[in-house]
Amino acid sequence: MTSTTTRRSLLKGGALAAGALALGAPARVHAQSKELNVVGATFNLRDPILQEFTKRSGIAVKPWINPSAQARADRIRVAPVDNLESGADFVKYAWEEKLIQPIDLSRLPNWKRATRLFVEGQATPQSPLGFGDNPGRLMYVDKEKTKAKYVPSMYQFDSIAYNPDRVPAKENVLSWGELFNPKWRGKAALYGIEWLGILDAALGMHALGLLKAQDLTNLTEKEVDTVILFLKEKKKEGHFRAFWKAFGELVNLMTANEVWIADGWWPTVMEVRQKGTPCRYAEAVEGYRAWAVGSAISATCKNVDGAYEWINFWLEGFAGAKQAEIGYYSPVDTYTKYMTPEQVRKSYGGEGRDGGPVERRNARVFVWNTKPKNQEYYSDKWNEFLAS
Amino acid sequence: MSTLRERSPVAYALAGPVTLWMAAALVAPTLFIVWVSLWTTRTFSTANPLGVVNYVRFFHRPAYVKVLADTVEQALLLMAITGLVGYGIAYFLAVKVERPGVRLALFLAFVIPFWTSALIRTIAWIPFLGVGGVINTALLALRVVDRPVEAFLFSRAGITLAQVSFYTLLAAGPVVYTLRNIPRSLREAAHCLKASPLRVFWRIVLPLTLPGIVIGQILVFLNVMADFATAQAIGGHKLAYLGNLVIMLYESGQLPFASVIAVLLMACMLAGVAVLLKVVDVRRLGAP
Amino acid sequence: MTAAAHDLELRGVTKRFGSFVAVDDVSLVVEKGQFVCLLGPSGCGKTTTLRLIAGLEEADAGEIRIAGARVDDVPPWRRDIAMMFQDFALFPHMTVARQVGFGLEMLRQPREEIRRRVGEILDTFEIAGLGPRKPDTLSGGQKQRVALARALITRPRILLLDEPIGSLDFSLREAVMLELKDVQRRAGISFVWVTHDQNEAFSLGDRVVVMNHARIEQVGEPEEIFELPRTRFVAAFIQGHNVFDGTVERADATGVVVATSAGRFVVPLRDTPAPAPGAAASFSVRAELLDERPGPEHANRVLATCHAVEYLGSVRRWDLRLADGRSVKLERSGRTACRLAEGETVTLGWRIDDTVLHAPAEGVGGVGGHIGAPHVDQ
Amino acid sequence: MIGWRTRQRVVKVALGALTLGFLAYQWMPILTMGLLSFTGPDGGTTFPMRGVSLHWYRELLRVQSVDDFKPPMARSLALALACSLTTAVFAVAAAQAMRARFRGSGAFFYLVLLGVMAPGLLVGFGIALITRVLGIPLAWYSTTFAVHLVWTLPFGFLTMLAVFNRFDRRLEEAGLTLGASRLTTFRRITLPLVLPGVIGSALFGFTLSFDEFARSFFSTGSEQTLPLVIYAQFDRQLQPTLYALGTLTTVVSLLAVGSAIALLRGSARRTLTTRP
Repeated sequence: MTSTTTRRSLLKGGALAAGALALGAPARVHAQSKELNVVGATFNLRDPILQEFTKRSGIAVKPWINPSAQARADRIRVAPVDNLESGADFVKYAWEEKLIQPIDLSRLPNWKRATRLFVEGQATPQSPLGFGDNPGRLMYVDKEKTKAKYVPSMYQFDSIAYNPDRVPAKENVLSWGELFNPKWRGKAALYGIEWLGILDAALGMHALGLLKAQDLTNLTEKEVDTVILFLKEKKKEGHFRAFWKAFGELVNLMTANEVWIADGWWPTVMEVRQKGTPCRYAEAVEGYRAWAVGSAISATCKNVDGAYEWINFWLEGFAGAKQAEIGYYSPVDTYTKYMTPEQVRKSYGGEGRDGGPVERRNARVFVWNTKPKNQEYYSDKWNEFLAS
Repeated sequence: MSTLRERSPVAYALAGPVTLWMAAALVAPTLFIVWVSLWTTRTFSTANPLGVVNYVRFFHRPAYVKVLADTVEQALLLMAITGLVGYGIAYFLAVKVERPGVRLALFLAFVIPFWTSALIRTIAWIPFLGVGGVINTALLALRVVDRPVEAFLFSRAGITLAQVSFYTLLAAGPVVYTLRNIPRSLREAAHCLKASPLRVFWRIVLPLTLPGIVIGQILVFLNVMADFATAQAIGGHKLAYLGNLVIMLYESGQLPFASVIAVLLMACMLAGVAVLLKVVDVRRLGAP
Repeated sequence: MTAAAHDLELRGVTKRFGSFVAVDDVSLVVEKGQFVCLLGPSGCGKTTTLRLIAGLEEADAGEIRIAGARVDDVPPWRRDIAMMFQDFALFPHMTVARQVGFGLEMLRQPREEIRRRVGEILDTFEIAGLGPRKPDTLSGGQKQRVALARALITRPRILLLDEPIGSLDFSLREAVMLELKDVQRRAGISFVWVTHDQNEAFSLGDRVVVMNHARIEQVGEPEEIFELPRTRFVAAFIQGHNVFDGTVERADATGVVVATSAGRFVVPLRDTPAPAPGAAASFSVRAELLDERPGPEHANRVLATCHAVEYLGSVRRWDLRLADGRSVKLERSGRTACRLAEGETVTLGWRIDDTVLHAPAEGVGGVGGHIGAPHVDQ
Repeated sequence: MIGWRTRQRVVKVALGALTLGFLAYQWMPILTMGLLSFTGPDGGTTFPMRGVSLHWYRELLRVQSVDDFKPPMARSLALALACSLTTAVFAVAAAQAMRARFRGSGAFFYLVLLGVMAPGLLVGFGIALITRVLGIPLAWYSTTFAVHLVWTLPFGFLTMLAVFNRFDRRLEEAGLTLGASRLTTFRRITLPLVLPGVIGSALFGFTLSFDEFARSFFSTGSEQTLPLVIYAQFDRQLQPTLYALGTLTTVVSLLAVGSAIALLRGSARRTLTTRP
């Protein structure tokens, strides 16, 4: 399915008036334009990375930054976009909506060095299957894995973040069930996005043996009912101090001692500690909830070569090193070129960093952030929880 | 007869540009929203078959109807609070303050906080209302409470506290204008007709400021119904009003259903304004 | 509270707005059923006095008594008064019937009683048909009657009127004045009427109080004010008086000789004490009492050149210039035979008895007036 | 029974207390923000405060490309001023038209109010799609301005309705009878009298546009307005630079108002003290 056909199908199905867009669509071959429209968030379109890319490629990046993943994907419908930085769940959405085009992996030399987690979907044959929108399995278009919907450039593991002064944890190991321990009533916080909040609850109930589900990331309607019932009871007890939907909100909650335990990831823990409130990142007994953000090429991309150059730049190592500084991992090991051995030990080696080395984490990914198939039912029931 | 003859063509020239601007920048997208709300599939396509399946989904779920009721309830609560507090402030500014310099200074003192970005101010509410926040620290210091009060923040109370601070001015503003249009001789004439200050207020001042009150209430009603930022930031995503539902459903890729919520929200607002206009039809200007 | 007590009494009432003295040590008495007019230029304190009586302003010093009882601490709605405002102050949101009955409603009268008395009073003022109308649909005259009905229905002891017919057109004013005089006599209510128009004051008032710079210049019946202006201000303020300023040469039982820049004149000494020689003095003589062909009885004479002639229908008035350039008015009835042409010089004479000596400026207690009123709320 | 004058004074004191109390309540978050803007380099946007420094003011002024607040602030200010003026002009025009009760003025009233009723996010999305189809590029000074005015105009319009509501038409009639044309009467009599309302509408236009972000979500190009940049900050650290920016905006507003008062000392006093 060549890229032109994708664009034509988008015209037929996607755009409002096919005629107008056809007018707007550029000729197949055009000069290397000196501009690249990239849609992303503040945690990946960071200053040093953009400046380095422009220095090397001579292409000026025109970033469009928005915290809402849906808004980032929909940006392609309303404005010229070349690269879309997105998580696997919203890449799946963008692909179904024909907003992005397949990426020819042969044009990305460094992708060959990707860790097994992103090639097979499992770090090792024995590690858990990693339910949900597993990039390792979801990103490839063809069986031969030569075409991809998106190329992950940074990934992370969510686990239980807690205030060690308030919440004891032997050898920094906690179960997802701890989030619902009545002892932390009024001091717990969950993810505020409905399908991820329900996933957190499912992980907790699974750990507490209250939920038998085949795939925690795609619950059946009955399973969703049991989770929501459980959440409503907890809410009535006043268990949740608040929910959070963004990095800054979670950091504020924990720094201000409003919340002692929440699902969080290493960069938030680093930030809370830096603000002076004790905070640790526990190793989850049942395994981590992982998510990978990468770059997709928009179906209406006007600078395809520039788009590939942008992805190659992210895999080349400089960006990997920069993101490692704030606690994110790179799927390819090219970061070593830009980091001292000591820096590598501190981030990838797990020295002085809760949760151990990256290999151990890769092998303990229990679920991936996932947008469930029966999204409507999730939203209906989550609203029931909010309205209770 | 005023600077504009009744039904004069000039009126159309004056109303023209506004109508065009609204038609282009508002009516078109609103019609788009209504159209999208009738799409029957989740995928974004212009050739979507139309139907009311999404509306059925809304009314089929009692929780959604409860959110609608909560939203209207919150709007009415705010209208009451800001109406009373706003009127008191307006009366003090318009009638009790004699020196115009003081009146101007107070008016500006009220307005200036609004020139700081509302988002930053909303963020600033958390260290203000939070467990370790200013109010709790003060209450603890004064031994009023022994444990910090959690209800201030991430609760309906917290949202109401913040919304009162944001919207009371909307209720007070129009009342100040109508109060200042009441000649002092009216109040004095009533005094000389055996009416005590309280009765003068009930029978003369209040009825004459009714248009100002109604306009203020319309402003507050529309704002609270449309407000999602305050509920989100200070409600801690624990409760939702219609505005939040629109965002929540949009962010989970359900644009058609989000549009249904939007259409119902608009319908509530239209109905609310129509009811308020029954009290005093502020469109008929000059008429008491 | 004896029946003989005055309806209204002011004793030494003073009112200041910041540094400006609006009413300065005013004392006044209004007998039962009397029609008193407060006359004076704008800013003389007459309206402030009215508002003090109504209780809309609080006096800084002095006493106000209604029917013998002190009312300084009694609020307007508990004083036995009613007030008509210059702009009528009709309640825009009430129908005529409703607002005329407003006073009775405030007195908690039974509804039936209110409806009856409203019907009655609307009939007496011939505005029965206006009951359901709103004020902004009424004419000036109708508004005036509604305001009056609204005030009188409460049967107050005293009715205070602040230039009530100022905003009416000229033809309507005469009729309304007569009507009001008639209503006052029939109702037996005492009126206190504020105006700057001397015709209103003289035609309506049983007694006229002339005020200037916050103080009372003179109180008396209209003729007394017109015939014998007590101070220079009153003479200057009332139309038709020629005022002369000079110094006293000598004064004895027969009269006072005053030397002015236009010559020396003799002025009879009435009840005021004889002024010392050399003191400043002023006197006035009415324009229609001057004679261009003076006979033996016209002892006071002066040379004057005719400057201009005005014909005002019932009156013909000449403006003449004396030797020192001072302007003097001569008036005759419209059909007079007297014909003075412009530029013609003639000797004007008048009887000593027609001349009125003014009391010295500071004769009436307290220091002279205040100039440059920054904030006047009249 | 306590004297009626004391009761009047009690009412005045009570209302005064309410007004000043509410004013304090209004300024508390601003003062909290001001306090926290001086927190140390490790400080966050909440208590406890860690150290005292001007670090975040220096951070705010230091030029950074993506997190820099200054260009978006400039854009938002320009947009707010344009909205302020247009709102004032359109509000007066619309209210004046309403006074003539032209056919369809009832519907016109609801049309203007629709601007507040339609939820911002979807209006922005709708506008973005429509301009995409029409090939109009999205930019903060064109599409965003159009959408902002749709949100601010109803507030100005309602303010002007309040001011015109008990407006004394006889004053205008007096002007007309003195030989002034309708336009001069409007300019010399009506406008000065309703000036407080016009200023109110302009203030609404400025404030609401400066804070608007739901509608701007989609209608801006890649150059974003201040609220969008702040909203994006939620995704990374919420730095006290926000509070530094907020405090600076408040201080600048105070200075602007102070100098405006000094300049307009004469006319401002006259406008506000004219008793109708």
